[in-house]
Amino acid sequence: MTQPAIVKAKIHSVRPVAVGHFEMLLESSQLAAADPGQFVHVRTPGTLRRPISFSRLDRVHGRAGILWQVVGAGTGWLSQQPTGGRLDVLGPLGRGFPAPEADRPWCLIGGGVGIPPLFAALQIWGDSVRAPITAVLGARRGDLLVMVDDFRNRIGDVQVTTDDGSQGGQGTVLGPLAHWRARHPNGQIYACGPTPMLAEVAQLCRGVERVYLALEQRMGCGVGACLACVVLAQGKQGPEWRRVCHDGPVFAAKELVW
Amino acid sequence: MTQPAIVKAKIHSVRPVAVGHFEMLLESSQLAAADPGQFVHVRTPGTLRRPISFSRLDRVHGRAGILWQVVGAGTGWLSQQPTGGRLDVLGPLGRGFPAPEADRPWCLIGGGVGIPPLFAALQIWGDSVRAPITAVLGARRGDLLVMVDDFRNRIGDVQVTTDDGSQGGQGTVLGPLAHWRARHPNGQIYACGPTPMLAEVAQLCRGVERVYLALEQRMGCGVGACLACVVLAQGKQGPEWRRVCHDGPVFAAKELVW
Amino acid sequence: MVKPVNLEVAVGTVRLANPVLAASGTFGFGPEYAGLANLARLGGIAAKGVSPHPWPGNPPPRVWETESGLLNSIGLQNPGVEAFCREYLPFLARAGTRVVVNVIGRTVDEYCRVVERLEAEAAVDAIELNISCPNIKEGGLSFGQDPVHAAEVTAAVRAVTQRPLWVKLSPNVTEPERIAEAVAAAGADALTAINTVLGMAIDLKRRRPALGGLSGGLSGPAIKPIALRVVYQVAQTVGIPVIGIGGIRTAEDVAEFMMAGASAVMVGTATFSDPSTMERIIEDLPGCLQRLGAKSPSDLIGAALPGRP
Amino acid sequence: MVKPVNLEVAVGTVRLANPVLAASGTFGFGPEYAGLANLARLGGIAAKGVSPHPWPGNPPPRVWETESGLLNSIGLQNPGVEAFCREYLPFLARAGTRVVVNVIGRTVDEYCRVVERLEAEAAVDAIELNISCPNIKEGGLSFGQDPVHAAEVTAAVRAVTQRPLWVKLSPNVTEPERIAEAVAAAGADALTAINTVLGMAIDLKRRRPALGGLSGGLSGPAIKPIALRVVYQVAQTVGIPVIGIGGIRTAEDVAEFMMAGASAVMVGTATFSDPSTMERIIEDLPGCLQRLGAKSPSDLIGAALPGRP
Ligand SMILES: Cc1cc2nc3c(=O)[nH]c(=O)nc-3n(C[C@H](O)[C@H](O)[C@H](O)COP(=O)(O)OP(=O)(O)OC[C@H]3O[C@@H](n4cnc5c(N)ncnc54)[C@H](O)[C@@H]3O)c2cc1C
Ligand SMILES: Cc1cc2nc3c(=O)[nH]c(=O)nc-3n(C[C@H](O)[C@H](O)[C@H](O)COP(=O)(O)OP(=O)(O)OC[C@H]3O[C@@H](n4cnc5c(N)ncnc54)[C@H](O)[C@@H]3O)c2cc1C
Ligand SMILES: Cc1cc2nc3c(=O)[nH]c(=O)nc-3n(C[C@H](O)[C@H](O)[C@H](O)COP(=O)(O)O)c2cc1C
Ligand SMILES: Cc1cc2nc3c(=O)[nH]c(=O)nc-3n(C[C@H](O)[C@H](O)[C@H](O)COP(=O)(O)O)c2cc1C
Ligand code: FES
Ligand code: FES
Repeated sequence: MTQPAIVKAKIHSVRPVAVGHFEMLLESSQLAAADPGQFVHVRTPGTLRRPISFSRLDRVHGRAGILWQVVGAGTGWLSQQPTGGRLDVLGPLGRGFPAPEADRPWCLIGGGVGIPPLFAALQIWGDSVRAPITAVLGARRGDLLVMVDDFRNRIGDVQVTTDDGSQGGQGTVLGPLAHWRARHPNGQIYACGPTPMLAEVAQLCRGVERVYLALEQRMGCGVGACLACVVLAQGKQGPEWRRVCHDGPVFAAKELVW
Repeated sequence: MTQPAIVKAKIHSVRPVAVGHFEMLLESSQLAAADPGQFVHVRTPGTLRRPISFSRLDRVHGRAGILWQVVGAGTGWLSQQPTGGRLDVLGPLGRGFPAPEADRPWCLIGGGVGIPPLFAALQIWGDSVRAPITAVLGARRGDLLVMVDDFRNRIGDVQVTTDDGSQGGQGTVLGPLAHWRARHPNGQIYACGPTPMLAEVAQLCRGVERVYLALEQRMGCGVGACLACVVLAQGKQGPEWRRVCHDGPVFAAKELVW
Repeated sequence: MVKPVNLEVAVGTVRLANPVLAASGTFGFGPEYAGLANLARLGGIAAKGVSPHPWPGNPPPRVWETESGLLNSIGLQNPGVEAFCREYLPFLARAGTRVVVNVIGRTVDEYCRVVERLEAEAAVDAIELNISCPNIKEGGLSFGQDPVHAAEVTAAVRAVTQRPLWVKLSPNVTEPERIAEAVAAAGADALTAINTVLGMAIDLKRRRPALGGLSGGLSGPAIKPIALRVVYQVAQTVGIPVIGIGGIRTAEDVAEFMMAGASAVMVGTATFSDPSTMERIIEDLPGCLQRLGAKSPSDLIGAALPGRP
Repeated sequence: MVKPVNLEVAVGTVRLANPVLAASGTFGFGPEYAGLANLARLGGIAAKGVSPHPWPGNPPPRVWETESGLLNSIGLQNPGVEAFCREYLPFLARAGTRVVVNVIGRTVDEYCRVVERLEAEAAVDAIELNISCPNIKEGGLSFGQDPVHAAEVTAAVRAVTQRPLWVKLSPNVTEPERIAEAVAAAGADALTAINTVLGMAIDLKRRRPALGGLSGGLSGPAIKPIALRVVYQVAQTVGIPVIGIGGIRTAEDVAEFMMAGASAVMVGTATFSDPSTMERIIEDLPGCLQRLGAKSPSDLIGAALPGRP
């Protein structure tokens, strides 16, 4: 695991990838060595940094991607940073996804800006998995979907859902997931997306051994010091708080208490 | 007098004019119609606007200049505004200099960034004064002097002083002023500069009928509403506060209480 | 498409065209901003504090910028109630908006004298008691920092006027709820929360407190969280309306204050940077309400208080 | 050219290599930032508050950004003094800097139990009593909001330890000077001022207070003027040293606090945005002192207080 550091990374490129979504490539072999599911804490003008997951990890060229939706001042500022400039990021942070088991069918479930870390996982581990790989990617509308082509370039089974049916099947990722789960009782599931979606994934996949969820929580420090970013998990003596920034953001579904 | 308004003025040009000093031309006939000694309240990113006097008033082309020294965040931001962009200014504000009397010798005393409003006065009224005109321009060092050439292009008698003698005579503007005063007991004096300098000018010129000083004070609103920017003046019933933004920034020296 | 929305709200018996008023001390006595803002569009104007006689205020500097905030130590300079009624009130009366007169005094008697003088003036829609100025008699603490004195001055003023009586709370107390309860029981019709937060800046060059008055009152976005907390606290404690104030700059800020329990709001420091702030907020409110699924401003009042659906 | 400067300062008997300490609750228990900051460079580290037994803290969200500020409602989650001594203190003992242990409790007895447990630990350079947590017995007000209770807990702890005892003041009171006097008389060796300012944010989408704990503590540059005011007030009132805290981000900020009367400072929220803030400040201090015409940090202490030349 790469030690986290303050990296003043050069911005290789920034480009719009969907309505209100941008992807940036940072030049840094340190960041590119991160685990999928880890994140960077990006310095923006406000009081706090902003956590963003890696969307891709190009270890050969030493480039790491981050992909975000503009939702407020921090992400807005980020989308205005010029190519060639430097971005102050703290990372790589947290505990990412574990490597998938090679012989288990693998399902990647991504909602909205939860899709990018799953692509990083596919990029790093896709070739090592010999069982079938499925991606189910959802968004509210088709014009908010990201990275679908990236997935399609790597695997054949990429299913898309949108709430309004404007692209792929109408509905949420849960429909295709239920289907997949029925066909692959032994499969492994990696999911990232809005918390309510993850709660439903956990519920639907109860009993499945390998279900990993990448969570979000409001953060202060990003390094485990302030105890801001907690989620409830099963401890030895009953429920206890775990830190999304340090113990996560990826948790086994069975660890968590909803 | 032009009514003050919020003007989103186009930036015609910004250029460095001395170490840490910049001058900007704004396209606005409304602003160009201001009186010398009036100022604009410039919107910067902080909580308050920043007051800056007009450095020149080009009524023909409808352009008004402002010239500032970078001393903090507001003036720093200002010096980074791009040509062609727009600046949000509130103005013209305050009461400027009265028109000089045509037949009285006229002395313009400027210290540091107090020089610009005097140039605006010279620009507007220089041709109407038939008596001799003298400018005494001072700064701490020669590389901090502004607008000397602008003055020289208009009048012959431009005297320069610097604290360290690096340009013109060594010393302050008070030396040449004392001299001028002795030779022109009937003269009129317009001064702008740091408050201690203005206090000395007032002291030195006590008894002279027409002495006008353009003052600085920390401002809130800039339009007379908040009572932040007060200086002590002679009222009917003893000393009273006057507002630099509204009753000034130009005051007759004899109005003021030091 | 934003539908036209009726923005009217009521603060007790005072009906306002919209919930956005100019805060006392930041909008002068009316004429100062008249060329820059359309006064008739505002929900109301709270005039700068007036005392029975002219007050000189503090030596300059009287303002100092801080991060997202402003320190001021104007020291309540004002020409006195007589000059106010003569020189400014006629203008305010014609401004086409609600007129709130902010009242200050050093003793209970001084407050009463100002309010009694205002009884003669039909143009006054509400009295706002500013109980955050130092109470000389009681050793430098202001009336607003002690429930007993706050109640005393409120009751005394209540006895001399039937006009809507708003009391403006200081945040510089251990328990604002206690002051709120006390003044509500003493007859206040509404509360304004908050006045400025006590603060200070140091002028490094002079090695001295930056303000002529040494310490000053902090305002602006920096104090918005403090103001929201006080509004939320007092709105739960008293039955009378609360007017929210502190760091408001946008329609969303207004919505936050209303959800925390405010029936209307006041805008102060933001006007300095942008004199059209209040008009912009009023323009943005319908769209903001629509995004929040509210039909009218009143829908939001207290929505975030405990026990609301 | 900036000359090398001895940055040492003393807080009573505690000598610090420089006046910049990490604030409690924002620097964890030491190891969390160890890879990102050189702990041995710091004047000291105040560990996160510890109670006699583990505390769970509040439900999330526990932080919310505000303009130039941060609201937090961590709720003093901590593993208890026993786990602290076992799992973290050995690391802090080796960190090469002063170790301050922040102590919390719900009753006087709980405070004493934590401090008694710490008596066994040689690594503890000072105790910091955090008297801003709610005192359950006294109806929800914290010890820090009442001079009598503040003195009581200070005296009780004083009786069980000879260690340097610092008491951390709450700004959420009418008169911080009264609390300061009371705890100084009860045996405090120094004061830390200030803890966070009570605040709140509203989550417009959920129509609810944004924080899981409803209200929270405001920190960051927004509160710097409030902190400076409290430091200036208490430094004039008591004879013991004051440690300044609240919104510090630069060497100039440190100089402001020291002129207002602080002997040292703590840096909290700024570390989140830039973990090297404290080291940068320490690096910048010599140049800052030189620009201010001071030979050492101690030259600045109290320079802006009344009666100084
Ligand atoms: C581990 C982790 C990984 C993330 N990865 C991504 C990603 O790859 N792409 C992406 O678009 N977004 C991601 N997010 C969400 C992203 O951090 C927020 O959208 C962003 O912080 C919003 O900042 P803002 O200033 O634009 O919005 P504002 O709403 O103005 O932010 C205000 C404050 O709230 C915090 N905040 C707002 N939304 C969130 C959120 N959903 N989660 C945590 N904090 C939030 C901000 O950090 C900031 O402190 C991730 C969040 C976490 C915790
Ligand atoms: C009527 C008037 C006309 C002025 N004309 C000019 C001019 O033509 N050229 C020029 O360079 N400067 C002029 N000044 C001074 C100028 O306003 C300040 O230098 C500027 O506001 C500094 O802002 P800052 O953010 O860069 O500095 P900071 O020091 O960071 O400002 C902090 C705060 O202090 C205020 N402030 C700082 N210095 C002054 C000052 N000298 N006077 C008033 N407020 C101050 C700022 O406005 C701001 O609110 C004038 C001031 C006044 C009152
Ligand atoms: C320069 C200035 C003068 C003020 N004068 C008064 C006053 O006379 N009476 C009063 O009740 N409040 C006064 N206030 C407080 C404001 O009305 C308001 O309560 C405070 O500024 C918080 O709101 P804001 O953050 O929107 O400015 C003044 C505030 C400022 C900044
Ligand atoms: C996330 C967080 C947790 C905190 N926890 C504690 C604590 O456990 N004990 C304590 O005395 N102060 C605690 N504080 C208060 C800080 O120590 C400090 O007093 C306050 O944040 C002001 O300083 P700042 O503006 O530099 O952050 C905490 C502050 C924050 C932001
Ligand atoms: S953000 Fe500070 S512990 Fe996770
Ligand atoms: S700055 Fe407000 S009255 Fe002059």
